Amino acid sequence: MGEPEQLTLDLEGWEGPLDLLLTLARSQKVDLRRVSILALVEQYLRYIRQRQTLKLEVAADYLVMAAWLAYLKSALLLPRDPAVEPDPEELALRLQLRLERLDAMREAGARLMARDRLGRDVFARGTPDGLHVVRATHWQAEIYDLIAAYGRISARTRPVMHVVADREVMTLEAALARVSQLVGSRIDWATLDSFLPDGSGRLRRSALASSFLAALELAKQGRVELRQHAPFAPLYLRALA
Amino acid sequence: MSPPDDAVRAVEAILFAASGPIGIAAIRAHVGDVDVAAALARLEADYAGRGIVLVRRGDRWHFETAPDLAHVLRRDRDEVRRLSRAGIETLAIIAYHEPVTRAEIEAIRGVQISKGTLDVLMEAGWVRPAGRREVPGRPLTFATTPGFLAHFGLASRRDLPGIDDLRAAGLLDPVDVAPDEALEVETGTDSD
Amino acid sequence: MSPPDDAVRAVEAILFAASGPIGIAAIRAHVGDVDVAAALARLEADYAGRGIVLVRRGDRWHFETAPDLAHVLRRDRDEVRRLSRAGIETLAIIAYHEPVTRAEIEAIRGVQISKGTLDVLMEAGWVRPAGRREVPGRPLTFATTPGFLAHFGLASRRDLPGIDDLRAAGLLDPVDVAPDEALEVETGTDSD
Repeated sequence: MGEPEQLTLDLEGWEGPLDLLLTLARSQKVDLRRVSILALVEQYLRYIRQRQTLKLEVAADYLVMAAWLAYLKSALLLPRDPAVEPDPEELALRLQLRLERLDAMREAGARLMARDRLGRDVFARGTPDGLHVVRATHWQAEIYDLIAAYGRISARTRPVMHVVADREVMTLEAALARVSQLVGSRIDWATLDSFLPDGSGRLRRSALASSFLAALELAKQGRVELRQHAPFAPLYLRALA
Repeated sequence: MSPPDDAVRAVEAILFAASGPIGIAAIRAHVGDVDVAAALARLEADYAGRGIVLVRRGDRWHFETAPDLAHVLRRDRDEVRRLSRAGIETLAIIAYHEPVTRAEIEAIRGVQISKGTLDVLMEAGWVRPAGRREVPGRPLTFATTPGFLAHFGLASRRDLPGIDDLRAAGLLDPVDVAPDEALEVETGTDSD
Repeated sequence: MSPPDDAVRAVEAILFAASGPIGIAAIRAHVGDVDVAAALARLEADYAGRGIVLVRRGDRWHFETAPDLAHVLRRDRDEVRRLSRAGIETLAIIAYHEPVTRAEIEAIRGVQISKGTLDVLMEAGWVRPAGRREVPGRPLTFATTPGFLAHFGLASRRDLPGIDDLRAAGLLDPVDVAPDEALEVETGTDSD
């Protein structure tokens, strides 16, 4: 380790400025509640001044604390200005409380560590057998589950026959023949509806669709002309001469 | 009973904390020059009739729980569990087709069955091995048990509803074939 | 000393066989409907002054060797891991202030907690996260575990050394972690 490093170690031994302050306070050899904050500030500032070479990142916190303590010292020495908040006496009291608090926890930690500790001073049983829980599983299923399962398997594996119900439809071919035949027998415009066969329901819907396509096809062939006044208005057909 | 002296207490603590039965020489290595044998005799007497006893195993000694208390150290806990879908289907196939081989069950289900499925059914006491079929490979067959009939409240297997009964009850309705079943068939093995 | 009855013997055997401190409810799960508290009181008395003692740690009980016999039992190979100074202080702060946030620990110590400090305490099984505090930022709080009580031989947190005096002196009052131009200045890191 080089020379400059060794100089910085002085501060690395402390766990921060509060730790250093606490150690200095204890060197006053009085109850922390009666520690002289002014004397403490003097000690701290002197300590920091003596350490000329500091590793910057380690020193920064100490220097900030030093600046604050220097401010506290001057505030404590000067006549009290009621306009200045917070009261320097109160700041000093808070610093003293912080030192007391850290000291108490440090002391508590030491007392904890000194207790009879399990595995170091007292021992649990070396080879506990452990307590055992024996689980007995009761399987549950109802008769309905059983037969429903079999039904499910049967339905799944049985050959499935698809039957399509017979439906009345008019094919495009039939519609073409019908429309072209009927349109020739009329002179004037006639609605598409008038070309549909009698009937209702599914057959009529099928006939309407097929007849519409037939009308389009005939128009394309130049055999009829189509007319519609507005969208969704009746569609008229007339044979072309 | 007089309170134990320090030698007895030390031997007691050593026996308790030891990681196994321990001999007199090993005890003495801890406690030094005391009459270990006398301490052991005293402890044996102190613990007679307690829940912990001092026992000798060969040349070594240790504490153990009194043998008559073994039953309190283990605790039984009942768990009720529902049979999985694979389990109930396999059970149904065995019930309807017994005696039936594993290959036949898989052919009927259209899905492989895992070993655990049959194990669970046998553990439940509902299915038993029912001899081998005298065909090449001599596969094991499975059948249901009297416990199966008792659990499901059946006097005999003939009480199981037939296919026609199932159809009449709507249990063969193809609507019942849920999409996950198709998935199950594709993956080729059940989820047990 | 009259011989212990069956309930006492059963509780004794359970405590002896258990692999860690065990609570009354867990004991009752094994022994059934007996007066476990009475049995524990009886055992506590029976073992007083012996090499093994029955101790309470939080809501649980276990047998351990008597503390004054540490010298015959202490094992070098089982050296308890040494905690750093930061670790010890952090553990003490958590134990005396719990539940406590990281910011509060840092406010008391005047330095930031390095990453490893809480990890080590949690790994040792002495500290656990104890929910979030419902203040802006919802900081996580930390508290000690039953394992902490068992390791440090504490029947409860009330047995923490000096806790009553510290509380009376106001040294365990909630810590002010609000920005404070004066005391907020330390931003060092502990040396873990």
